[in-house]
Formats: sequence, C-alpha cells, structure tokens
Amino acid sequence: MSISVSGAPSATTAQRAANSPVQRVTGWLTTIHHATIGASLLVASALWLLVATVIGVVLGFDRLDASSAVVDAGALTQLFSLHRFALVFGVAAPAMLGLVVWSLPAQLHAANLSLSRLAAFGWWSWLVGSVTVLVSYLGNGGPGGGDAQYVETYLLGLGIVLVALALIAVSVAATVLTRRNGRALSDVPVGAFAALVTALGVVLTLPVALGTIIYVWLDYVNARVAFGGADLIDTWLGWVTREPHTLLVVVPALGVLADAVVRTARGRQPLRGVVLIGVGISLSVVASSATQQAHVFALGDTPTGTLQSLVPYALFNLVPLLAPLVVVLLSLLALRAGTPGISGAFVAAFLGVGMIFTGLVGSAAMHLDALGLVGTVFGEATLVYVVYGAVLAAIGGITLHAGSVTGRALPDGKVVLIALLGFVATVLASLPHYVAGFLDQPANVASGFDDSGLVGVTNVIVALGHLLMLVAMLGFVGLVVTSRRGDAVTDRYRVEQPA
Amino acid sequence: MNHRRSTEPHVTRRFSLSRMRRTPLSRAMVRATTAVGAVVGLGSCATNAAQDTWQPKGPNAKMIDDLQQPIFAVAGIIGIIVFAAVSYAIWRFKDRGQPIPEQTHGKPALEITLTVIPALILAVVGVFTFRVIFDLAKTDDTELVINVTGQQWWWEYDYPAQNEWGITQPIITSGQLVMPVGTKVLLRETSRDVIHSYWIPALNGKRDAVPGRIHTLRLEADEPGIYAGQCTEFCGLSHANMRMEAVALSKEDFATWVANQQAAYQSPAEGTLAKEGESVFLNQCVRCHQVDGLKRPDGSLAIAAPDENVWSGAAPNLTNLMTRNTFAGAMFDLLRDACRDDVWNAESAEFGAKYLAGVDEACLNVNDLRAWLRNAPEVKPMYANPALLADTNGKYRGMPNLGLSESDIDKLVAYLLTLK
Amino acid sequence: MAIIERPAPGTTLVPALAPSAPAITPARTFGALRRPVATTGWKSWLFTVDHKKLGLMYGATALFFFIIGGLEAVLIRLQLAAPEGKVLNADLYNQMFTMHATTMVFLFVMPMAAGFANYFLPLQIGARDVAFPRINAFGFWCLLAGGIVVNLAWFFGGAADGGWFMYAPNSGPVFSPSHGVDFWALGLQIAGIASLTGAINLIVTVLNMRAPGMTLMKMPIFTWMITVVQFLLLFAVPVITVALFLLTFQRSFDAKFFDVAAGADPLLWQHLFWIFGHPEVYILVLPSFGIISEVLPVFSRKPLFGYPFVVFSGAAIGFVGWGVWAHHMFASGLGPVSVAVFSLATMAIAVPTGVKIINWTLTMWGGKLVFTTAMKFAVGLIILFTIGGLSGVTHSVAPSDTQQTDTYYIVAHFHYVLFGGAIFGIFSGFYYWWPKMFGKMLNERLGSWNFWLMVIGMNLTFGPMHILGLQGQPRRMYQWTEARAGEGFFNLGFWNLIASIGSIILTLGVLFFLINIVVTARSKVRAPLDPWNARSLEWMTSNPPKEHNFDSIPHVNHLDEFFHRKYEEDPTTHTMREVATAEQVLAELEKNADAHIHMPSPSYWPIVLAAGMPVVALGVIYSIPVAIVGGLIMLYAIYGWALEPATAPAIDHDESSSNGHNGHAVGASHG
Amino acid sequence: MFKVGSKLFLGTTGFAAVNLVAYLIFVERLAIGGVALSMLFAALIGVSAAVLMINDGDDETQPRDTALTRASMWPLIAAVGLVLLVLGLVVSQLYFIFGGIVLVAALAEWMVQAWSETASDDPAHNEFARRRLLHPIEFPVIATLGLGVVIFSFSRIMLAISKNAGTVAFMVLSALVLAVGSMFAIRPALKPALVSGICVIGAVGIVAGGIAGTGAGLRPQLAEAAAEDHFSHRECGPEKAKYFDKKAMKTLSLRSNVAAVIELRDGKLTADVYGFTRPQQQVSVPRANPVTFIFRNFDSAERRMVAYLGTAAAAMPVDGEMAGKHGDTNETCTQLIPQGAEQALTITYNKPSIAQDNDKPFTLTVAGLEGQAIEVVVP
Repeated sequence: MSISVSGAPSATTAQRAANSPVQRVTGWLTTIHHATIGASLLVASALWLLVATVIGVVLGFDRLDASSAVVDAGALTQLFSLHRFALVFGVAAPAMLGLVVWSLPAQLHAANLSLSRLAAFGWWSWLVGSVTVLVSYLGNGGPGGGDAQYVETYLLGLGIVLVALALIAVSVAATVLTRRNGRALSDVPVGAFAALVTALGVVLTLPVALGTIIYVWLDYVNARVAFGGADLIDTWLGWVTREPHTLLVVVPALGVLADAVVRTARGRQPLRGVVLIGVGISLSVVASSATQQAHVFALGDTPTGTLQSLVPYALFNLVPLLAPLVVVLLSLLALRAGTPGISGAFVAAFLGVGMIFTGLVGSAAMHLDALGLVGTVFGEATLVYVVYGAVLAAIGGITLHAGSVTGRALPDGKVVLIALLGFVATVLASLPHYVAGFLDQPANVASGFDDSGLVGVTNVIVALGHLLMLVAMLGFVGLVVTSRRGDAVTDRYRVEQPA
Repeated sequence: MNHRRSTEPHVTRRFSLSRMRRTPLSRAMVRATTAVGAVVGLGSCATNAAQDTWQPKGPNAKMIDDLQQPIFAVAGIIGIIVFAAVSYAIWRFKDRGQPIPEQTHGKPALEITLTVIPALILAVVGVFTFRVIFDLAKTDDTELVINVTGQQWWWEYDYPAQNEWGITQPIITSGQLVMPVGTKVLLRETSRDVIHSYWIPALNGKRDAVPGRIHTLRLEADEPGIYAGQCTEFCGLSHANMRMEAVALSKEDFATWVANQQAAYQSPAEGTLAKEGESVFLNQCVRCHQVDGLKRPDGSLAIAAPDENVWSGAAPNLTNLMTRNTFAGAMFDLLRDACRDDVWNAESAEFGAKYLAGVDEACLNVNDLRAWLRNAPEVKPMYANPALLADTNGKYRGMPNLGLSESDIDKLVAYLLTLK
Repeated sequence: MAIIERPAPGTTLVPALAPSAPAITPARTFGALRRPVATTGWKSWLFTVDHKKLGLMYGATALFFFIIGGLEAVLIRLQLAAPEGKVLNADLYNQMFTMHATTMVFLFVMPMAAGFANYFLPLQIGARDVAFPRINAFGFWCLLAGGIVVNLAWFFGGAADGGWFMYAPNSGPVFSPSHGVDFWALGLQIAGIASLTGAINLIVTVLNMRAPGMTLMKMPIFTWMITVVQFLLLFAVPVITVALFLLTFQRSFDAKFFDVAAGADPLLWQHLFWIFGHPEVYILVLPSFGIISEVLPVFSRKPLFGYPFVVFSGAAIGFVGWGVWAHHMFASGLGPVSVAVFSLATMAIAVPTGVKIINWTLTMWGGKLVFTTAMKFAVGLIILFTIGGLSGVTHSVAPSDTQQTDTYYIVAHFHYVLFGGAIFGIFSGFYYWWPKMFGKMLNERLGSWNFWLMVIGMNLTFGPMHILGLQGQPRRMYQWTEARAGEGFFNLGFWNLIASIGSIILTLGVLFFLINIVVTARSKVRAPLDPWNARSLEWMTSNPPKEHNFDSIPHVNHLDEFFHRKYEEDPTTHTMREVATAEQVLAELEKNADAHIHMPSPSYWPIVLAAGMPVVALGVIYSIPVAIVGGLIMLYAIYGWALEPATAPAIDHDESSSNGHNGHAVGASHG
Repeated sequence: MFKVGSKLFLGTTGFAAVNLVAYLIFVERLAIGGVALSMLFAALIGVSAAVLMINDGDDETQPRDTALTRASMWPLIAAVGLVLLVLGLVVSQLYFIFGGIVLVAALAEWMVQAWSETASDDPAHNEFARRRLLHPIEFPVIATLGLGVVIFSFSRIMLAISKNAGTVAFMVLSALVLAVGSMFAIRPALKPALVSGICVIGAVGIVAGGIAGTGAGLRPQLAEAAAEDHFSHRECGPEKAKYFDKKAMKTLSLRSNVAAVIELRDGKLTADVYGFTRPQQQVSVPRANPVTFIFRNFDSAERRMVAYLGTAAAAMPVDGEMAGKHGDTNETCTQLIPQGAEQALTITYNKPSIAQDNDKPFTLTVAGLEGQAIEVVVP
C-alpha cells in the first residue's frame, strides 16, 4: 500500500507549493500541515540542541578547575537549570513530538493530523513559550534567580511550554485514535502506538506540572512562604526533567526502533503484541510523576521497612526499565527472524534506545541508597543519556520516515556514520560523569570539589562529548539539507506494513 | 395681589378678606365681562399688565418700539391682503358647476414679481433692524455700572464704587434694582447656576445671564417709578416666581438711597423684641444671610457663610432689607396691598419720597413674611428638600425650613423691621 | 410574504381582493429564528416590512401620542386658566410643558409625517416598497421604543422637566435630580434613529425607485417636500444626537461638557440644539405643505400653480433653514454682529415661505373649488399659517424679538405655525387619504364639525396668546400672578381664561375626529375608487392598495399622471374632457399585470433589535449590567438580521414553486 | 471486544490500582501522592470505559479519513495572545487584557472557522456562512483599529511638528484627500486595487509619520510644558512663558467672562473693566462665582500678576486646592510673561471683602512692582 493523500489535494499542499516568498512565509505562518509543523518542531529542537550542547561544553570546561569559575557563580545555577530545561523541553520533547507530528499521518495513511489546528497552536505556543523561558533565564529568572519579574516570567513561560506540549499531544492522541483508516489499534505501526503512549503520558502528567506551576507562581507573587520562592522551584518542578519521567517524552524512540527493525529486517515483528505492551509499560512512569517524588531504595531496619522502600522503588524505577528492554530485545529477535540489511534508521534508533536504556538503568542505580549517588553528577549523566539517546532515535526516525513524508530518502551510509558519531558523543558526554558520580563530584556546581585526577579528566571528556554531539547534529542537518537539494531518492523503506 | 398660601386662615381673613371671597376663577369671569365692556376704551393703556411690552418708558425700549410698530403694521396689512385674496377666491371660484378650468401651470412673471416684493419689504426692514441692533449694543456712553448676578430664584445687584454717584463702598442688594432716572445704566449680567434672563419690558428687551459669561444690558428710565420685570429664561422650579423690579429714582433721591445704603449698621436698642430678634438672626439666619455691620455678642463681625451651606455659594444680603419692597426673589411684596398700590401708583413727583420711606410695621406684609419664615419651601417651590440634596453634597438650594418657633418668628420680624 | 404569484394575464381580478397568499414554510434559515410567515393577525403587523402597514402603525402611534400630548396641553391650560393655579404643582407643571412639546414634536408631528411619507411616497412614485423595508420596520420600532422610554419617566420618579429645549446647565443632574432628563435624552436618541434611518431610506427610495418616466420635476409635490424633509433630517438628527449624547454623558458619567466650573460654555448646548431645532421646524411643517399642495389642486381641479416655484421654495427653505438657528438665541448675548446676521437670514427665509402662500392662493384662483373637509383644512392652513408666518417676521427683527422671545407671543406664533400649519395639514391629509388607506370615506358632516371646532378652538386658544405675550407674560410659568395681570381690556386674566376655554373647544374638535374614525370604521359603505377625482399615482390602484401596490408599474408622462389619463384637453376649446373613468384606467393597468412579483419578506429582527435599545437605555440610567443585557439582545438581533436574506428564497414558497415558476423577480425591491 | 486500545487502558488502570495500593501501603497514607494516584486511577477507569464504549478498533466503525482541514492563522494568533496574556500577569494589566482579547478573539474565529467548515459539504457555502457570521464583527473592529492607529499616528505627527508646520501639514493632507477623492469621483471606474492601493499608501505614510513623530517626541514648547507639568496645574515657580499660547485669550468663551483686563503699562497698573470708560483701580466681582482676570504686560521686563486672596478659605483659584490653613496667606499668580503677552487667571472669591480679619483687601499686584495694586472688591 503506497502512501497517498486521499481526497482532493488540500489547500495546504497548494500553499506549500506556492513559490512567492511572501506566500511561503504566510503559508508557513498559517500552516496546519503535519509535515510543516513537525519539521518546524524538529528544526527548533535542533536549535535548542545547539544551545544545550554549547552549555554542556561551557559547563564541562568550567568544571575543569574547581577553584575558579569562568561563569559567575550566580549565573551558574541558572546555567545548570537552563541546561536541563533545554535538554528536556527544548530538545527531547519537541524532537520526539515533532517527529511524531511529522510522520504520524504518513504512518497511518492519513491526510493530516486530526485537530491539526490545535497542533499548530501547540507548536506556536511552544515556540513563544520556550523563547519566553530562554529570555527569562537571560534575565536571571530561572530557579534560584533573583529578578522577581523574570522569575515570574520563567514560571509562566514554562507553563506555556507545558500547555503547548500537552496540546500537541492531544492532537497526536486524537489522530491515532480517530484516523487509523479502519485499522485496529493493534494493527498500527509501533511508532504510531508509541506516539499514542507518549501523548497520553504527556496529557496525563503535564497538567500536574502545570498545576504545580500555578501554585508556585501564586505563592511566588503573593507571599513566597509555602513554596519557598525562586530557590525551591527546582525542588517542586524538577521531577519533569528527571528520569524516569523523561522516559515518557522519549517513548517514540522505542516506536522508531520497533518500526525500523521491521523494515531493516524486511520481515515481520515476532511477538508484536509484546512489543506493544512493552511500549505501554512506559506509562507506568505516569505514576511516578503523580507522586512527584524520587523513590530511593534503602535497606530498612526490618524486613517490612525494606519492603516498604523496595516496592515503590521497583514500581517507579525498575518497571519502566522493562519498556526499552522489551523493545530492544524483541528488535534483536526480529533481526534474527528476518534478512537484515544495513540501515541508518535502525542503527540510529537502536543506539538511541540503547542510550535511553543506559540512562534509565543509571537512574535506577542512582536511587539505590547504598550507592550514594544522589546529588552527584551521576544524575546529570542519566539525563544526557536519555536526551541524546532520544536525539539519536529522532535521527533514526527522520531517516525512517523521510521517504514517505518528503519523498526524499536519506543516504543510509552517511546516517549510520552520523549515528555512530552521535553514539560516541553521547557516551563521551555522559559516561565519564557516571564515573565521576562514584567519585562524588557534586551536581550543579562548578567549584568546591576535588578536581584532581580522574574527576578533572571526566569533565574534559564530557565537554568534548557535548561538542561532538553538536558536530553530529550539524552533520545530520547538513545531510538533510543536501538530500533535499538533490534528486529524489527512492524510499527504500517503503514496504508493506505488517498487517 | 400676591401669592398667598398662608397656613393660618385667620391671618388671611384679617388682611385680604375682600379679595378672598371671590375665587380666582370667578374673579376672572367678572373681569372678562368688564373687559368686554372696555373694548370701546381700547386706547386707554394705563391699566394694562405691568409687563406690557408696548409701553416703553425709556429710550432703549422706545427704540425697539419705534422699530416694531411699523413692522406690526406692515405685517398686519400683508395679512389682510392675503386674507382678502383667499376669501375672494373662496367666494368667487366656489364650485357652482362651472367646467373644469384650463390646466395652467403658472405664470413665471407673476411669480417672480410676487417673490421680489416681499423680499424688498424685508430688505427695508432689515436696514432699520441693523441700525437698532447696533444702537442698542452701545456701551461707551455708560454713566452707571451695576453688576447683576442671577441665581435660582432671585437676583443680586452690586454697585461697584463710583465716586460720581457717591458710591464709595460697594452696595449689595437684591430683588429691586434701584437706578437714577435719565441715566444710562449698564448692567453686567452673569449667573451662579443656570441661565436666567433679565427683562424689564418697559426699559429694554431681555438679555440672558449665562454662567461663566458676562453680558451687558443697558437700561435708562425717563420717569421715576417702578418697572416690573421677570426672569424669562426657564430656570427650574420657581422660574415663575423669579421676578424683579427696576426702581427709577430721581438723581437726588438716588443719592439719598445711596447714602442710606452705605450708612452704618444700627443695632436695635437693648431689651426690645428686635434685640432678641437680632440674636435669633445671629443664631439662624447669619449662616447664609449677611447683614453688613452686624456684630456678634463678642464684638466680632458676623460674616455669613453661604458658601458652606448653599450650593451656589450665595444668599441675599439683607442689609437694609426694609428699604426694598419685596423679598424672596421679588416673589412676595414686603408691603401690604394698600401700601404697595400707594407706591406703585404714585405720581412720578411723589414716587421717590414714597419709595424711600421703606417699609414700616403698619405697612409690612407680615402675613407672607411670617409664612416664609415659618416654612419657606412650602410657599415657594425650591430644591430645599433634603431628599434631593445628594447631587449637591448636602448643600441647600433655596431657603430651607428652619423650624422656627412662632415666638422666634415674632422676634425676627421685629428685628427685620429695623433693617432700613 | 415575499413572492406574489399572480394569475396569468387576461384573468379578471376583483380589485379589492388580492389573491390570498399560499401557506409558506421556510425551508431553512440562516438566523436563530425562522422567518415569520403570518399574513394576517397581530403577528403580520409585528413583523411586517410592508411600507403601508408601517405607515399605518406610524400613524396610529402618532395619534396615540397626539392624544397624550393634547391631554398634557389641556392640563397646562387648566393650570393657567386662573391666577395661582392649583391643578399642578411647579414640578409637575414643568414636566408637563416639557413633555407636551417633546411629545408633540418628536412623537406626534414627526412620526405622523413619517407615516404619511411611508404610506404614500412609494405609491406616489409608483414603487412597490421603500428601498430598505427591514430598516423601515426597524425605524418604526425605534420610534415606538423611544416614545415609550421618554414617557416611561412618568412612572420612574417624574418626567423630564427642563423644557423641550433642555438648556444646559439646567438639565444637569444638580438642577434636575430626577431621572426624567435621562429618560428623555436616551429616548430621543432612540427615536432619532428612526428619523435617521427613515431619512436615508426615503431618499434612496426617491432617487432610485421612481416609476419609469417620472423625472424629478414630474414628482408629486408631497413627495418633493418629504424628500426635502429627509435631507433636513439627515443633517439635523446627527447634531441633536451628539448633543443628547453629551447630555447623557454629562448626567450618567459625570462628563463636563456643560459644566461651567470646569470651563465649559453653556451656550454650546444652545448652538447644538438650535442647529437641529430650527431645521426641525421645517421638518415639522414641510410635510404638511406637501399635503395641502396635493389637496388644493385636487379640489380646485387645477394643477398646482407654479409647481417649480413651490419645489424650489421648499428646497430653499431647506437650505436657508440651516443659517437661522441663532434667532432662537437673540437674547443669549451673542453680540450685535451675530445677531444682525442671523436677523437678516431669518428675514430671508420669509421669502420662500411667502412664495408658497402666494402659490396656494393662486392655485385656487380661477379654479373650481370643492369644499370637502380636506379642502377646508387646507384653506385653514393657508390662513393660519400666514398669521404664524407674519408674527414670525415680527421677531426676525432681533430688537423686537428681545421683547417677545420667551413670552406667550412666541407660544402663539409657533402654535399658529405648527398647529395651524403642520397639524391642519395633517388633518387635511387624514380626510384626503382616508379612503385610500382604509377603503372608507371619513364622514364629511362630522368632518365639518371637526374642522370648525378646531378652527375656532385653535384661534381662541392661541390668538389670545399674542396679547398675553405682548402684555409680558413669560412662557413656562407654572403660575401667573394677579399682581401683574393688569386691568383693562388687555388684562392677562381674561385672555388666559379665553385661551383655556379655547383649548377645551379644540379638544372637542379633536374628539369629533376620533368619533369620526369610529363611525367610519363601523360604517359598511365602501369608498369609490376615486372619490376626489384625484391627480396623482397613489390613486391609480385599489382602495386600500394591494400588498404589491401596483399590478404593473405605470409609465409616467405627466405631472399629475392619473388626472391626465382620465382627462384630455380639447385642443379647440381648451376645456378638459373626461376620456376614461378611474376604473377604466385601473383595468388598463391590470391588463398588463406583472406575473411574478418579489416582495420583501417579514422579519423578526427589526423589532427585536429595537427592543434591545430601551433595555440599554434603562441600563445606562440604572445599572450597566442591564445595559450589557440590552447590548446582547441587540447583538443577537444584528446577527439574525445580517444572516437573514431580505427576501426569502423561492424555495420557501412551496406552493408557488411547485407550479413551475421558480421566482424570477420582477420590478421588486430588496433591502 | 477487548482490542489493543482497551487492553492498554485496562492494563494501565489495573497498574494504577496496584500503584495506588502499593503507594498507600508502603509510602504514606494521607499525602498528596495518594490523592494524585487515586485521581489518576479514577481518570483511567473513565478513559477505559470510554474506550470500551466506543468499541475502539472496530474496523467497520472507523470512518475513512477524508476531511481536509484548511490553513488557519488563528493557532498562531492564539499563541501570541496566550503569551501576551501570561506576560501580562508579570508586566502589566494592559498586556493581560490585550492578550486576553486577542486570545478570545482568535479562539472565537477559530471556532467559527471550524464550525463553518463542517457546516455542509459545499466549501463555498461554508465560506459564505462563515463570512455572514463574522464579517459584521470583523469589519467594524478591524476598521476601528485601523482608524485608531491612523488617528493616533496623526496626532503624534501633529504634536511633534510646530504649529505652523501643523497647519501646513493639515492643509496639504486635506488637499490630498480632496484631490484623491475628486479623482475617484471623476473616474468611478478606477480599479479597486488602485483605490485600495492609494488608501493603503496613505495610511502607511501616516503611520510611518506617526512612528517618526513618536520618535521625535513632542514639539519643544509642549515638551517643556509637559516637563513643568503645566497641563495639570499652575504654580508660581520660575517657569518660562515661551510655550504659552498667546492666541488662547482670543477665544470667545474666555473673553466673555472676563471680569477685568489688568494692564501693566509704563509702570502703572490699571484695570480695564467692561462698561467703565475710564481705567479703574478697583474691580467689583460677585461672590462665589468664578471670575477671570486677564493680565497684559506692556512692560519691557517679564512680569507676573499675583492675586492676593486674603487669609485662607476666603477665595480659591478655580483649578487649585485651598492652600494652607486658616490664617495663612493665600496667593495665586500667573506665569512670568514677556512684553506684549497676556494671560488669564480664574478665581472664585467665596467670602466677601469684609470677611478679611486683617483689613487687607483682596488685591491684584505685579511682582516686583511696588505701590501698584488693583483692589478686588467682593461685596
């Protein structure tokens, strides 16, 4: 079954074809076409990745010498916070949702998203909201910031970002639920299913964050007693940028992997139902979000005490691990069952999901009281793993769907190279901090720790890792641009969907 | 006869028995019959209404009259011509079975002629009108200037210092405008609240007194006498009761009047009813009404503060009240009817003396004065009702009901009689 | 009903009976409400857009307010019959004369003229309706709403008490603490909408919808005068609306437009008011001039003498009328230069007015005069208006005016102009056009009583006021005092009494008219098709006219087209010879009847929109949320209106569309 | 019946139940987490039920995807409105209100557009329906906004350029309007595009001028007056009279309520009172009524007129507050005005002259000029 738009060519198609620059701009401004919105989100997330990597580099170099600070100490707190915001809400979320928006209708053989205007609204809101947050950081308004007006701006900007993402998610969920063109939910591509899971997760959890923001904001504006003002914003809202919650945002990566492996293997996915369940397991993270707490496992004095600690820990940290684990394992199974060829999409997605898995494992480990990793750079590394993993998966996803969405496939070999480069970058940018975590390098500071020996080295490597990620990203962007310029390449991924 | 709404019938009976027997309506009927009888004596205008506009008593009004008489005549003639023409047409061309006439649509030459004739007549009228308008507006030969300030519903007059008239201190009075005969008097009119219009028909046309503006009106009287007038711009509840009188005195009498107005205040003798009245006045009336020279028991001057009690910030100055013949915005006469007629109908030679005699106890219209002091808003419609004060921050407009006891009123009347 | 399907040409038609309309079911609706479809019963009146029904409703409303205003006048005269009158107190008296003038000017004469204009202007120019029928309906309901709002104040703490001229600052909240002035200002603003929309509507109608062949100079004179009036309204109403708007803001929102302490000049109001107020006088009187200019030729059996002169003098009055407003302010202290200029301009306006009187007289001259009641009123107008006009000339002379203004002389003058002029013309119109409107003739005997009682009563009431005024009795006094009444022949007491007696006689006269209406309504005798041997197009259709006015739109060749179809001149003897009866003329027209006639459809929206306005007004006075509710009602109505096509689509007319004619509009109006 | 979708939700619901129980047992009983999990559980039950009810995944019930949504600018505008709304919470209420209006308007337009597109199968009819519904609002609002911007820009231009230039600008502009209007009148068949083009150019020109005018600021006189706060009240400070509008006195309204014109000539102060042929040294004014004096300076030096208003509460300038308490001297004055200039002063005297307890009459004097005074008599 080939992908085609049923019915008459839509007005948006006509607009996209319009040549005049003014028409192109107005066409973009008023667009409700999934590909345009998705591409916009992807490009914007690439820009945010630029910001994130640059910050990563700056932070890494700043930590070289713990006795001196390149960046002003006050600004440093903001910089760490901005780094996290950029990674989660600037890169991971828009990249994943952008990928979904971009490719979902094509996966479903639908003409467009349902509630496409809502998606457009979400995209523009996310754009202006994230810019607002960025501006508020520049004005010293992030968590711990000192400028009251900018702190308020930060909170409200973050609120807009959350609302925007939720709106996009609503559109995505509605699309999957209503535009399957007669297919059962169990028959849709795993990517679409993962999109649904992500969307539901986002819709279910982000309102919790939004409510918290409103509480914090009201408190901040009026009294600053209950929620502790700017300094404690991170305490109240930090969970949205931590694992395992971030897993929710990057679930589409699992879908990319599952779809990519089928195409690479040119076969069917064995145990497809298990894959779907595995993806669905990610939703368990919703619960951890609702509690807004980190669940650390510590051995209690009594068995009951131990159990009381273990069960929530297992529920909130170990169960989510199952999701990537199942998908990765079954994808390997699918490879074995089929006749795999070399595939950029698969490589990137596999590496990406692997990274995500690594991050999640790290997160689970961090919450073991015995290891004493809480409060160290270990936590930072887990986030980088997850987000960069998501970036890799997004590269895979774009490669996977480029042919069907744009009609121009990406060259596999180059994508594989870039994926490998990104993999190396990810590992460099995070693994050293796993090590440094065990060496007790504290998180969120650039000074006041022992920078001798291995710790110093890790920071250098991390900085280089971020730099490398930047290079990988730029490489991929270049690849996309050149592929669009060149002649149309047949989509080698265009295969029959499994029934 | 004047407005009577006394709450005490016996007082009424005592003073105006003869008039009250007949109701106003029956009286008017009687009058109607006499009037029809008087058709023969059309020429005798002496008994016309006080504000007759066709009886000019001064050069300004005469100028107007000289202009309007021919115009009325011309208008009358034109009217008669039209009536005659129409009547003739009705009689001559009535349907007597004649055939349907020729369907003529007009004769332009006739039309144009009949258009040009009225235009010419009006052009002539226009030229004379023009002259009179500018003559009436002349002010550069003024001999006496009087400031006139209108207020709901009375007029305040103040005479700026003018040494040639012996006015060295400003004189302030109300109700009656006193002016010398044969003198070009210029009124500088303004108003404290709404628009009023100053009009003494026998002396000149009317001129509006507009708040925020100063308008001038020239008066000149040929003969001593009282000339009635009335506010003619609708000014609210008691518009009908806002009257005024211009009193023309010979120049000598005017000098006497000026001297009297500037005389020092004479406190009533100790132990008299009037002296008690003075203290009632100091307790009640002085809040709004100024009597120049009146001192409080501690020797300080009593200064009225109408600006604190009255919305428009002013109340009539009662210094030498009894030299005036009216009170309450000239709504009531201070003189009983007989005395009033005596002054109003006096020959011009005797008029000055009679007017300057002022009001004494025998002539005092005590009936209306007491009714006024007892409950002013009842006898003159005013916004003195406390229920309507919301828009004026609780300040009164017009004289409120003071709730005076009868004995206080006795004392006050006695005191007021000393103000002359 | 929007489409009238007529039988094929050749079928004979009973003139008085239009074919009954088929049942209509709106197939779909754009608005929130489905279209009204009733063709009989009260709903057919409430939601009608038919100019004739609206004309009748204008007339009925105006007559109602005429009675109200008349009762107010009688109360005023009773109060003033004797000195120290006790019928009314000062406050009530002030309200009474304010409302008397307001009612008579805004709620009787203007709507009555609008009624005649609505009914007869399309008929006279051979049109099937006005240009904007729904706006026409809206205008009427605005007028009614405005009239109700103005009078509602009686029940909410007292009516307006500042005089119809409502001079600032006496109209401010301090000097007029009741809400009367608020009701007055808002009510008149609402009623003003009626005038404005009516003006635009009729101007467009006259300019665009005349029958073929009817050039402007072949237009009936009544239509001409109405057109001039509509132009006057178009320019005058916005001025008073601005003034009233300022007043409303001054009173309800503490604005300072007329607050002297804040540096305002109270004369601003006077200028605004009289820039409207003087053209208003011509707005009141010109329609009546138009009416008697129709009546006089008919009953003289002769065309109007100097038709172009009458037309142009009407237009000239309309123009010069704008340059004379300050003659109401000669005593306001404008300064001699302004006074002189306005004095001359005022004199100039007497010339075109005189032209009219001369032409009317010359129309009668050499005619064959038939003295029906309509003719009697017309001749009465000539005489009485002449008196009013001449007394007007006396106070165009500014110095003379400073003696006369604000006295009863002015009251006498303008009642001769407005009662003797405007109202006599209106009564002439009643008697002349009654058979056309209702198919029955008003009783001429009762009409004679009506006329003579009104003439006598009118002269007895207002004649003495000349004397009262010249004797110095000011206007607007709730009492006069004997002390200044004088004795002798010219005493105020006698003439006040005469005037009051006259007002009773006048009331009797009007009563005879009302009796006449009842008697006529109960009579079974139908009027002949052409009872007066009339001359203009409105008589060239049935009595009363069919919904679509004319079966076929006549082609016009002459001024007085109808007359020329009936009579021809014998070229040798120059006498007129009847060549056709009215019935024959009509039958000729019906032979060529149009097959499909698209008429505008009835609508709910005009009345709903108008109903929102009093709610807004009450809200402005009492509570802003109420105003918002009113605003929402209006918004709803505007939407309904905008979404509803003026003419229902053919599909809405199931019966007629089934027989194969799917609505090709013929010569119909849409708006 | 149990398709994947419903299975998913049922599973999640069960999982949420487990979570809830576990949380209640192991973590804490009354904390917010418990509440949140119960809510989540309840919500998931609802969602699952809904999924079951709509028989999700049933092939036959799924409609084929044919509806195409058309491009829309309202999402973008709504997003801008949202941000303005939120920024308004921080910055100013103005933004909040504006953002709210934009947001509500955009959502309303959006809704109507969405509604109209599903109104029928005929896009032309749908578009027609939308226009009928919205154009009655859109056109007036847009026109009002456009006109408002143009008028505001015009006012900025007029405030920025000098008075004479303003007159010229006004004349030029009206001439242009006349010319363009005549052109349209003479050639009614002009292309609409040309007409609208000219109007747009005109509007853009004015708006550009307005922006430039705003940048240039008020003209110097106005700026100076604004800086000295002369728009609100008048004081006896050392300000300049340059900005004073010498022609203002010539207006009818002010001229007509002038009690006296006070002239300073050859070192002599005289009062010209209308009605008196000779210059006066005394002016009599009514009490409790605002009166205006005009001060004319024929002296070569800059002068100001000072009105002595007696002790407190005797009089007060019309536009000022009573200064000081009882017994304090109360004065008001004009600005310093150069030779040939004139200025007005409006005063209300509430107390009569005799109420002055220190026997010092109300006067009008000129600062720096000894022995010259006009007495104001309030009878």
